[in-house]
Amino acid sequence: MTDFNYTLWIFLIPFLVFILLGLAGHRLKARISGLLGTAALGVVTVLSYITAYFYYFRTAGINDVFRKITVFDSTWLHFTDTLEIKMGILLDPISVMMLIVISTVSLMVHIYSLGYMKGEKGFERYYSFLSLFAFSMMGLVVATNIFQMYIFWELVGISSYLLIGFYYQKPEAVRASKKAFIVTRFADLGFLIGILLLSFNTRTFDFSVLTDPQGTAIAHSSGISFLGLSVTTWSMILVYLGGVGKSAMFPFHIWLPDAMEGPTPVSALIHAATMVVAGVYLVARMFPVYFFAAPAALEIVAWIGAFSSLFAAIIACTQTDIKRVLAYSTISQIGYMMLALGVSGYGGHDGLGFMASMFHLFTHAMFKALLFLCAGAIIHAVHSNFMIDMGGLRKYLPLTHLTFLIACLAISGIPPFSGFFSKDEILAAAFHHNKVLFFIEYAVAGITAFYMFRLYFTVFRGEDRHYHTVPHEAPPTMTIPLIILATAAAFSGFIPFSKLVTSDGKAFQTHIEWGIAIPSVLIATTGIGTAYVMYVRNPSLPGRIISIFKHSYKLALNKFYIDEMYLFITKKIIFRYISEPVAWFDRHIVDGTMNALAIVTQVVSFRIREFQSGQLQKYAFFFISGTILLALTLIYLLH
Amino acid sequence: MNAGIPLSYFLILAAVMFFTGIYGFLTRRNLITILMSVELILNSVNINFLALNRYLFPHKLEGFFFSLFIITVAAAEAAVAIALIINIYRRFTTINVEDVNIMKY
Amino acid sequence: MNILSLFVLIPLLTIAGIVMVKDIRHVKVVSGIGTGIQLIMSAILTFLYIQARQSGDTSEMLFVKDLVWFRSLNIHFAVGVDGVSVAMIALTSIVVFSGVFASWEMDYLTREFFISLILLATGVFGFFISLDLFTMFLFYELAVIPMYLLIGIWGSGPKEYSAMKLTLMLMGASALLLVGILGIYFNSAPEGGNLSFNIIEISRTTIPMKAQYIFFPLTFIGFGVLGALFPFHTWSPDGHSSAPTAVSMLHAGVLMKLGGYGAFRVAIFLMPEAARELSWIFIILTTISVVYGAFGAIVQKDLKYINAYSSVSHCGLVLFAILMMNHTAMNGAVIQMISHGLMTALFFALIGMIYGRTHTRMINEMGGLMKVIPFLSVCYVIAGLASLGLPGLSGFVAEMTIFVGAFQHPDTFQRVATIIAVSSIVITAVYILRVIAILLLGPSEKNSYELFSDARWYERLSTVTLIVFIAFIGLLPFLLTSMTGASLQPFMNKILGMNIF
Amino acid sequence: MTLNQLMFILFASIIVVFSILTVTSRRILRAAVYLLFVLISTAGLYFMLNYAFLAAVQLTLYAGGIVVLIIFSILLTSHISLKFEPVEWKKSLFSALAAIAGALITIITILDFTFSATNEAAREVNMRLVGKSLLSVGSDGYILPFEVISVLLLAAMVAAIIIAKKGGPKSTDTQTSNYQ
Repeated sequence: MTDFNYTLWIFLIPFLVFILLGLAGHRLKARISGLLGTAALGVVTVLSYITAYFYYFRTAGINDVFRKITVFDSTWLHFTDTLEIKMGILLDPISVMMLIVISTVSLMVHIYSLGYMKGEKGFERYYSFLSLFAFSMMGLVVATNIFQMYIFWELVGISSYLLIGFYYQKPEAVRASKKAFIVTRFADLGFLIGILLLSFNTRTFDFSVLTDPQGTAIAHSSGISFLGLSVTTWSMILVYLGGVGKSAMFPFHIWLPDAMEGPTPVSALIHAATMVVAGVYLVARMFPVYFFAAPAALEIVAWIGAFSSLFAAIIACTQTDIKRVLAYSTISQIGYMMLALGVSGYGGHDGLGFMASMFHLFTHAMFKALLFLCAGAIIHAVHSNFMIDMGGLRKYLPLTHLTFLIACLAISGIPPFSGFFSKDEILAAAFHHNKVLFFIEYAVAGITAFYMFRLYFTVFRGEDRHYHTVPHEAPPTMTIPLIILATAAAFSGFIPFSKLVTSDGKAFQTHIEWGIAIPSVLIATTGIGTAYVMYVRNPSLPGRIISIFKHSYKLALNKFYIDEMYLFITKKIIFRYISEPVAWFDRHIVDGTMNALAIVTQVVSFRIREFQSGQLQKYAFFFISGTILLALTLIYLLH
Repeated sequence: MNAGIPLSYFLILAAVMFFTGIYGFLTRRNLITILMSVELILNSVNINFLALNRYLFPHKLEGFFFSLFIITVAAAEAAVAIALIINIYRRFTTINVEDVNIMKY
Repeated sequence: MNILSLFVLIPLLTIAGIVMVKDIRHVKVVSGIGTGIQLIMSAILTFLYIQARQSGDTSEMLFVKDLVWFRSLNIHFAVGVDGVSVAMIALTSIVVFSGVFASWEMDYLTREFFISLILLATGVFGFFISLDLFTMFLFYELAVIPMYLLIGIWGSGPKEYSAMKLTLMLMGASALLLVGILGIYFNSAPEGGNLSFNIIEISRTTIPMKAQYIFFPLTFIGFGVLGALFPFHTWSPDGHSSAPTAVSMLHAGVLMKLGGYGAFRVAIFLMPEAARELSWIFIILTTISVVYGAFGAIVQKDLKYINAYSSVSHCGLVLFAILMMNHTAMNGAVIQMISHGLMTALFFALIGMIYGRTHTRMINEMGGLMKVIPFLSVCYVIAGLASLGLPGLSGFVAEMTIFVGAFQHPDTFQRVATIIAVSSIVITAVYILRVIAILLLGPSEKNSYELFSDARWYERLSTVTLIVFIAFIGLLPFLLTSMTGASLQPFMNKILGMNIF
Repeated sequence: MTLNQLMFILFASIIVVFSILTVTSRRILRAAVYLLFVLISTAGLYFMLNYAFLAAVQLTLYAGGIVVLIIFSILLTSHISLKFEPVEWKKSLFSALAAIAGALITIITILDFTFSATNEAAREVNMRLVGKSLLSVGSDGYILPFEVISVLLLAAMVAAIIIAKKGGPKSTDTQTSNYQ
């Protein structure tokens, strides 16, 4: 089992299931296609765990260094002698970790969906899209070269598009899916140009060459500069742009809240746990290039991460749609991960930020998926997305309540839940790098705790709302994943990440820096306390606070009008001021020129036609004058 | 009988006659007068033929016969032309050449 | 019998068959069989070609046949293929086959319609197999003329106007082309000797620089008009929107590729020095084409107009890549021609089928078709995704090859142009998704939609044929690129051997 | 000044003056009569050139035949007292310019050119010779043109009759519609 050839099946199985369900799904019974998809994913999960076991504990750790293992790498598309797209599987600590994350959350979502999506029209379509997503995401993380990553990057984009637009008859869902795809596509443009620039400079797509700290790619990178930054820096910034889009960082975050129009399990899988962290994964994958060749780009990564985390956290405090709160919280948490990468060093303990980022990615996947699945269970129970329709659900949904609470504690960073550990490492890394970033993250930790418990208190405490039917706990297909994920969210903090997933593959020691951890826990507790005061003890307080900070509240509620700005750019600028003039120009100027040519020809020919007047003497006149002129020419001009 | 008269006199006379005919052809509107202009033109050509024959190649008869045939052809042409004119007159009730213009465009 | 001559002969026999068949209903069957044979033939040709190459045949052209048919001007009927032409022939037979089934419901002057259609195909096949410039031009004309009848008689909307416009513009182009070809001919033997129309022979000599400067632009624009080069693309929206389904398919799918193929086989291959010197002008034009076509497509309301503008954008990319004059980009151009041919044919086929049901092509008059005609809608989505360059479908392979290839160009100018061209992928996504969202998704309000039947067997056959090939190229591109890539080597040798460096 | 020259000047001035009158006269019958004078003077020139036979032909055919034919047709188609509208000045000007330019070019060319005559003895043209030549083959034989011209005359005769004849399928239609 150590040659890892079986890893091929990790992404072949979902692909085959996608093809099967896509082509023949409508002939199968809905339940069977669901079970088929789930079973296939179960196999994939088992394979992923086997891979992880053998990778971490059997094969790779020679001299305590995790090697990069290229299981398989074959040419898919040949460009030039040095540039070609290969399809392959690269196993290294981060990709194996991602396999675990994806397969676990995926499996949970598959199982959960059996209950949640029961009776939906297009059940088989749903599972086929989920398989497509699993396939693409697996392909993305095990990519051996940047172009393979781009290919699967696009594929996860399309699966996200298809799944957001699953309820294709709902105009909001259609709009949201379109928006998600186009925004990320725009960011991917940057990614693609970045790849082109990078490959032009380094003559390779291959990660193993690109990210080798002693390799030629990094060594040759400080070439020509443009606007004060080296071309490599520019290309890495552009590549990061792709990550910004996919990970919904500011300013490309606008698609993620809207993406909540998709089915809730999809939000849990794609828009919380896996796809949106692809940007983080991308930076982590290219980390040596960033660190050695483009430190300025890494700085940008850090600042965009920090800003997004603060920005999204503030918005999250004002949202009333339960899923949107979670969406903004996702943005905020991914901002944390980006920040951690941005402040990280390379190798050993210097790579603390890198390790913390991956650690947080892992724990976040667990607790955020859990939060979304819980939200799904709540929505399932009360048939509404809005917090105003919820309250006092603690007694109706005890199990959901418990798991939700665990997730809230985890995300708020309360020990001993997982979020505490990963967040602490991030804060420690930020502290050693830049104090401003560090304090921003402290603030965000507090705000996070506040808005999560605002959510928790409004939904589970407080008074009962008027429910059409008495809310009841979800079926076991839905609760079992909740329990499993809750366990993971609670205890995954104890995984010794610094031994397993590090920037250079070498293990190092970490310890909790209590000087940073205790204040952070205190801040989180303050946040929780504030939420308790505002939403349980004194429910009229929020209204009063809002009326004091009317304008800022309105600003945050409307997400700082970023959406409107985008709408302005697309509707006004692109449609009104570019496309319509182009269309007009084409119809009237370009085509008009062609038509004008035709008209001129016609007019001239009508004129010429008039010579044929039927007037015999005119003909004669022209004939004779012509003869005379000809005679003149022949006699006088040519002699 | 032509002693003392240079050849060019005949030729110039013919040229004047020819272009007078041309002028007539271009300005006259009545088809019959146009026909008369054509006769002038033909005659001027005849004079040329004969003068050149007499002065330059007196031992040959080409010019003579050419003129003879031209006269014959002119006769035939006049006959046909007048038939045409009469027919045109019948159809259009005019022999004004400017009104006979349906053959256009 | 040379296998290539069969490609001209079989369509002619099919036409004869159509003429002789008594029952008008059998006309379609005969056409279907004829084009089916053609499809099988092209599969055989591809197979034979690969086999010959693998057995070590390294001559530039295979299956060469040369017959003199006008000795005093040294005009030959010379045929031969390399990997590029084989690929184009395969594309043509796929599209023609699919086009016949897409026009299964044609009931006005059926016999004449299919005759014209197959005559058009004859011209295209002849063009791709020709090695002789004059014969090539002859077949080109043969392909253009039936187009006039097909649009003018069986079209819709302002069909006479469109047919006239299209034909006049293409005729104007072929006038330029004829001058270009004759120019090449009269300069084909700069050191004395016999003048020649044969491409291979001409490619061994170097046409004098002075002549190249004159005749390269003429030839390139001549072919460029057919390839929808800005600003000579305006026949495309009108022509496509008026043409009947199969004609749009053939026209956008195959005929526009004649432009790219010709520009590459004649203009660049025979006059690489001038191409290198003058390419900047055309790179600007094609870059404009790419972006401009995409922007133009965003606000259109007629499905066919959207597709026509999208074709301008995609075909612009073909010419753009050819002008980069390096192996990868040219290879990308070939793949893009095939990929665009397949997907645009699919688009037009689907538009025709949707139009046959809703009797409108205005997207804002339709909506929610996904629910009523799921099969066609899914096909439309697949075509759209191929068009916006989704990995796993042919568009991605083509575009990426072009972009990577173009970006390897040593000059900054070309790379900046590439970046501008790359940005079109976003705009493409915008207009494709806009159409999908308005046309297919959303609630279906109209009750009359309930009566629609989903695709019939011939429609399924037509679309599935195309989709299979789109996915085939998208999933296993190395099979195609290795075939076309190797055939580009002579081009590269000639270009690299230029004394300009 | 010899008598010859005097004669020539007489004939030439008659020809020039009456030619111009022919093409400018506004009364058609007068124009025809002026034409007659021109034709007769031309016959005189033929006499001077010693082509008596041709002069005779000219007198009989032209002056006797064609002019009479023309006068007949004038009488058939127009009123005897018909007076033409004056010619449009533009038309007249341009035509005159063309004619004068042509005449000038021709005359200048003629004056520039030196004609060289042969020294061979002149040949008398008499009726016998003409008759023989017309009906013989060989270097001085004109049998072919003669035959052709006879066919032409026949054709002209037939054509004149056919054309001038009333009727014919097409013209009947027109005429009936005209008469209705």
